[in-house]
Amino acid sequence: MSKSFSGGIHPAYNKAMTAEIPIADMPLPDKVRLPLSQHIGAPCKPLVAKGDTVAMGQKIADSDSFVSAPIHASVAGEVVLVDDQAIEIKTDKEKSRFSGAAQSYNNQGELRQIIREAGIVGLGGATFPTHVKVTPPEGVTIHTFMINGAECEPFLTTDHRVMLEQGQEMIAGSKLLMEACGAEKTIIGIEKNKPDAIEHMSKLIADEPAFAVTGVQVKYPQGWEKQLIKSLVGQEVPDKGLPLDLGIVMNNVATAVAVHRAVEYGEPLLNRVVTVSGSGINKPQNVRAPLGTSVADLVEFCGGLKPEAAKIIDGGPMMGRALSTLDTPITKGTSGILVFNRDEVHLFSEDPCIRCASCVDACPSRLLPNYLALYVKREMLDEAEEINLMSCIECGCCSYVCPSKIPLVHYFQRGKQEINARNRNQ
Amino acid sequence: MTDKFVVGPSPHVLGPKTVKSVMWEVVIALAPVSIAGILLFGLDALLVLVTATVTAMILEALVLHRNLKPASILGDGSAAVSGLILGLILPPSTPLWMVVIAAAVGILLGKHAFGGLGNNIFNPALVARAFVFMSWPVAMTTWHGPLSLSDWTTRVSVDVASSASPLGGAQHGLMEMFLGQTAGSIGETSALAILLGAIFLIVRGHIDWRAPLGYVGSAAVVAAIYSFLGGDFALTTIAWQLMAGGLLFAAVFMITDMVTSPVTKTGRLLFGIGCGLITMVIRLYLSAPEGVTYGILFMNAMVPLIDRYTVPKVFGEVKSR
Amino acid sequence: MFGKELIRGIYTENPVFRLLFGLCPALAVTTAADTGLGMGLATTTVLLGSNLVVSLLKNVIPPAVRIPSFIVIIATFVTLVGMTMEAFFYPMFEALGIFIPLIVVNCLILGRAEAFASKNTLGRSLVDAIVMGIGFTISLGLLGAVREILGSGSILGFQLVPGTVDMALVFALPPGAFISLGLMLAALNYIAIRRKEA
Amino acid sequence: MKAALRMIFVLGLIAAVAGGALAGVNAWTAPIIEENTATRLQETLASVLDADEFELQEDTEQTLWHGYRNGELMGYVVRLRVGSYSPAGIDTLVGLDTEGNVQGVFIFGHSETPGLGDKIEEKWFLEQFIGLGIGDDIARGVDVDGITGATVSANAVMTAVRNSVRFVGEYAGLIDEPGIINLADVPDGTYTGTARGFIDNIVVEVTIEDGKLVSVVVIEENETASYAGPVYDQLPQAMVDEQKIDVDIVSGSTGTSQGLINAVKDALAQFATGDIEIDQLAGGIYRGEALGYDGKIVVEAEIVDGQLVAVTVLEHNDTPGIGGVAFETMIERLLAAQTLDVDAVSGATHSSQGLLDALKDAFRGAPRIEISRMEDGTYFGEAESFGGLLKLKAVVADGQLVSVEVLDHSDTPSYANPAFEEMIEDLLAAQTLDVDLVSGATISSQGLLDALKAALGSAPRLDLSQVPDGTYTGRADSFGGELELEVTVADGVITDITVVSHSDTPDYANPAFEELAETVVDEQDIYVDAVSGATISSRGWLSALEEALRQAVTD
Repeated sequence: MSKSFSGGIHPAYNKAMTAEIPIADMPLPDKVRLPLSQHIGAPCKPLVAKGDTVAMGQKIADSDSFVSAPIHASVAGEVVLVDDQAIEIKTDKEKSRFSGAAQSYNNQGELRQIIREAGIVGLGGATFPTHVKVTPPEGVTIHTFMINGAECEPFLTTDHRVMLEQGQEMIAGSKLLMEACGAEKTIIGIEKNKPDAIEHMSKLIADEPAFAVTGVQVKYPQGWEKQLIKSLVGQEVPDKGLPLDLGIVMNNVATAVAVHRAVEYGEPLLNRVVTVSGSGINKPQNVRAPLGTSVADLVEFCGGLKPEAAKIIDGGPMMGRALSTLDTPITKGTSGILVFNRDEVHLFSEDPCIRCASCVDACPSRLLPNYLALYVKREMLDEAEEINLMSCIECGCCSYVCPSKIPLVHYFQRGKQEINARNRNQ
Repeated sequence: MTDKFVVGPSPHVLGPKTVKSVMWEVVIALAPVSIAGILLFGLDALLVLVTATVTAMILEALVLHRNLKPASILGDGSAAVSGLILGLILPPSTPLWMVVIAAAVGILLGKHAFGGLGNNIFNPALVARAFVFMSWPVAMTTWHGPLSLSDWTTRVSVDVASSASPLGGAQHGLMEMFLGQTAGSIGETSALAILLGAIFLIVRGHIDWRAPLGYVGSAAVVAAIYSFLGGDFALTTIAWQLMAGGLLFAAVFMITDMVTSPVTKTGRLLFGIGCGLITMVIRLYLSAPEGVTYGILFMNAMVPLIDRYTVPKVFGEVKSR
Repeated sequence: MFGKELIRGIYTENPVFRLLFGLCPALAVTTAADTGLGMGLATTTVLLGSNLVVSLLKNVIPPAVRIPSFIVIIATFVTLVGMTMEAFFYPMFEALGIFIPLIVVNCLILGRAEAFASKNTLGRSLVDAIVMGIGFTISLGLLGAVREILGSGSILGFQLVPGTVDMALVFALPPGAFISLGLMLAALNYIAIRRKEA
Repeated sequence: MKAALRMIFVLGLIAAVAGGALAGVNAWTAPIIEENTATRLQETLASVLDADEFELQEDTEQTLWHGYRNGELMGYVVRLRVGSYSPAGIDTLVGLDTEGNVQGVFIFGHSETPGLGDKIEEKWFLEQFIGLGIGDDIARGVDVDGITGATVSANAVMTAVRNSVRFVGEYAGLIDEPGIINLADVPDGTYTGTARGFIDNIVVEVTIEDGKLVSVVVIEENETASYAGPVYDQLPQAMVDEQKIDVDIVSGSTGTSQGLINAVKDALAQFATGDIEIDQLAGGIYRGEALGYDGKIVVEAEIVDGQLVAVTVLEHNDTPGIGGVAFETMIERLLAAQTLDVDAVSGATHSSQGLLDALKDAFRGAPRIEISRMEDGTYFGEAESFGGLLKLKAVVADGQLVSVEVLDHSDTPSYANPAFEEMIEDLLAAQTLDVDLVSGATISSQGLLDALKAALGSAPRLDLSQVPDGTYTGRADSFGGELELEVTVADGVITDITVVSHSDTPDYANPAFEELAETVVDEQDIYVDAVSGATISSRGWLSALEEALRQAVTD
């Protein structure tokens, strides 16, 4: 494993709770709330007004910007609220049937357009619009397409389940994505703690010469795009650059499935698989939930919260966001909803840094987290920038290993915001 | 469902290490050398170790908490580490009042005058040793030979005649030096015990190999060159230099002191090499019998500079040009 | 009036502890109280002489050559003091060594000449020289006393503790000068902060 | 312009007034300062030498005062600076009386480690030197105690005192000239010698060809270049030109000149005394001592049959890890070379030279025989007695002298025989050679003792009288390969020796074998000299002979 990236950590994975359970389809909720910005890029503008009736799969918001993706109604019903944040639809369960037809295309451009119109973004959590990713700039040739099946965040098993249950669709989607970006081969990277997925994938690609499956070391953050590329081909994506610079495009497992469905059935992105897990939930499982479903409905579907539940996390435990309320909708980027009991919630006071360098050793980006935090604390932003604060991927490895329990990532986020704000003002 | 849930920055799971656990594990790693020191030097050694450790812990409690509750005295364990290390690098015959002053200098001047844990530039134990060494050079260079088995059965605290340490010219076999049956500071004589501690620290991931290797390696190279030029090049000479004095102890417990060593990987190696070179130059060419203290203190002052010039290349930087 | 000036020299504008002037001799010759006091007195003498002459000549000396002139005046007084000490106070002369000629570059003296004597009347300049000199002498004597007590257990050569007690030799050595001065500065700053808060 | 002139004028005026003031005060204080200085110097000098008037000497290599009391010369004071840890070194003042004995030592200045090195100023340490003089080593552990924790500083002071004593010794002509060397007696070759120069050792290489001194080359030195340069330029040339070693010294550089001369003498010293050719030495154990790097080195050397068989360092203080290794290496070299003319171990020249000096010292003395350490066997020896050669045989078993038998002597039997009997009885009882001579027959008893010493100083030999009659075969390696011979013994006498087979060059070997057989049968002694021109063959033959007869004894 010498070609793997340096640093990284080995937190407790806690995946067994949900890894064996098939994905459950959730019934449509009474109401969905679809935020206008569910992706990286320009937010969408509503195409409907309050009181309109929409069909399932109807495009309800879009943007003129290239780096953006439209939003579709995940249910049929009546628009009950449109503001600058979101659109809410009251579900008409009778009419909520999606119908579409296979899409045809004649060239890469048309294929990319289909992907864009389906509103597909990176479903691993990064939510970068997929059609942008598969559109290399002038003069750049893509030779390799990669599927990110690492799923290194603890608890999360969505990609794992999707690979097992929708592997065929994923391969089909990968072929489409390969075509869209012009790559000649596909490498599927899967962490070695999912041997069943590796085996299943190997079987599926047995007759596909352009495909390869590679098992990668179990180490967080193996699923981070640049780190996974390093592990798979031994090359480092340039700092502040993109995989494109190496002729590589990488997409998530579920994204490939979504692309397949968009082309094969004309189905835009209406739902996604969410891992609902953690000690505070009664029935941990993977759920295919319509976008816009509230966390409350999702949790209800999974048997509700245990009385000791104290912390709700949108995403994985390393990079996810803590939610203060259950009235939050599931969006395109929601890979998991984790519920932690009170005794698992860390409420440490910050000790002084003892310069133990654990964070330095753990940082997959080879940064010096202790100095970065010090500089941000003392508002020495130039110094922080000089030692590459902006290259931090906020993976949380440093905070995880810190014996002084310093919320390093928190400082970095603050520092980055301040630097961005300052740069904007200049 | 309007419950308020706990919010906080990511990550939401944290590793098991705490400052306390790190410090107390260092204390555990110091157990073999402490035990070896007590076995070799008897009750005197025990008293020095206890005095140094307890004084350091009490002073730390007074400075930080202004009370002497048990929890304050135990604290985060960093004072215990500094105090114990200080005790281990003193001669077993050090008068106890001197030990108290040393511990006070280490904790008050070496640590809290700089702002307490994490802010001290110099290793507190070494500041203390430098202070007492300069204040009472004779007491600090008076060594007593180790106890023999018969000493143990007859009397535990012996009024042994002072004898030379290996660096002071005493001749010992390498095996004697490996086991620690020579005159010297309480924790510095037994290479075996030091290595046991080192193995524990490495296995537990508290120390990195770079600084110790750079230190021992550069010292060995200097010893090799020196003995080569002297015409008596032999592996035993090098092994002798490495096991004499406080070099091995420092390699495992002092240049790996987290607070006062660089955080970058290259930096740790450079730091070790620098400490080794200065230590050997002092040993071989200057009037001080042992260069470990000043070698490391000098390099401690260089740490911010080393860190500054060894900032690692960020992920992907290599390929960017 | 003079009392207020005196407090200024000894405490509020103490050359060593507050203005951090003349730290080189303050660190180097304060191994014992007597050498500290001796250095203080030698410096005071030079200060008195240079302030006197500079104040008298302040209207005669063209501004462009004032620094060279001050230096010549100061150097003259330093040499005079040096020769006199060598003739009549040899042990002190020997103990202070190279630091007597180095009084020339003591920023305290040039500083007072430039900042005070060249702008004030003869009387005020002399008072300034005396209070600053006293402040300097007291500081050096104090530092020397602290180092002598801690380092040798004696004060002005009078043994305070039995000779059999080992005092901390480090205070008689250069590192001890830094440690003592640092601790004394810290103590004075602490007092100053407490006063301001009170 | 006017402003500039004013500046020049004012500055000039200030400078002039300042200069005037300084000149005035200087005129006033200068005499006082001078007088003070003189008084202090006088007091300091008087603290190391009991005198009331000191006179600084001019043109001496080191600062030197003559000290007088009531006009009478009381002694000398030398000021020396020796290197130590601190680059500035240690500045010492040593007072000596006219006999070169130390009267007092004063440390003028030093920058040694406070608390440790500055202990050299302590009274007890400095007082140790008082009374030491030219005949003393003035070295740590010999007649001066060092200081714990300040070895180097203390050694520097010892060096200073030693050099001061030597300097005065040479200056006042107190040091005796070493033995005179006759260049014509020296065999051709290149010899190396060492002697202490002013600062450190000077090592020279002296080449002799046809009994003439052809070159003297300084190969190692550490003297002050400005003093030593002229010495190295002039002295070697003068020696070669004048064909003598005691040439005129270079004035002002006495120490270095004398060092160079002494080094040349040291190189050729063995030919002056003639007693350090190992093969000429009597057998036995020799003990000697000399100064090493740090204190005394005591060695013991064992000579058997003119061969150096063992060298043991009994005592030394030199740096472990440097000195110890050097000794081992030196001993190996000595045993291999069988001469004292071996190279010093680099990096440990002091220790090596110390070892050689100690060996020279040892070999100049008499050997000691320790019976308890002797190998079992029969020993033969001879010595000059009253009437002529006395031969004897001694048997050692289990470290005990079990019998002594006089084989042949020419002394008056009536005196000698009872004396021999008494002596032998005493010897067997005492188990040492340190027994009283028999009164009335001292020369005979001394002869017996000398013969016994010679016997025990050689290797044990075969006792022919114990060989039963018969014919024996013996084999040994010779020049060309194995040699086999047959020896016949009849009535306790070797009657015939025949070489059965050999692979040596017949033209050389055969005549040699014949000659050897003849000699052995004639002299009834199997330990005869090899035939010149066929040494190796002779040795092979003699070994085979001994082997044959030894078998006969053990069979």
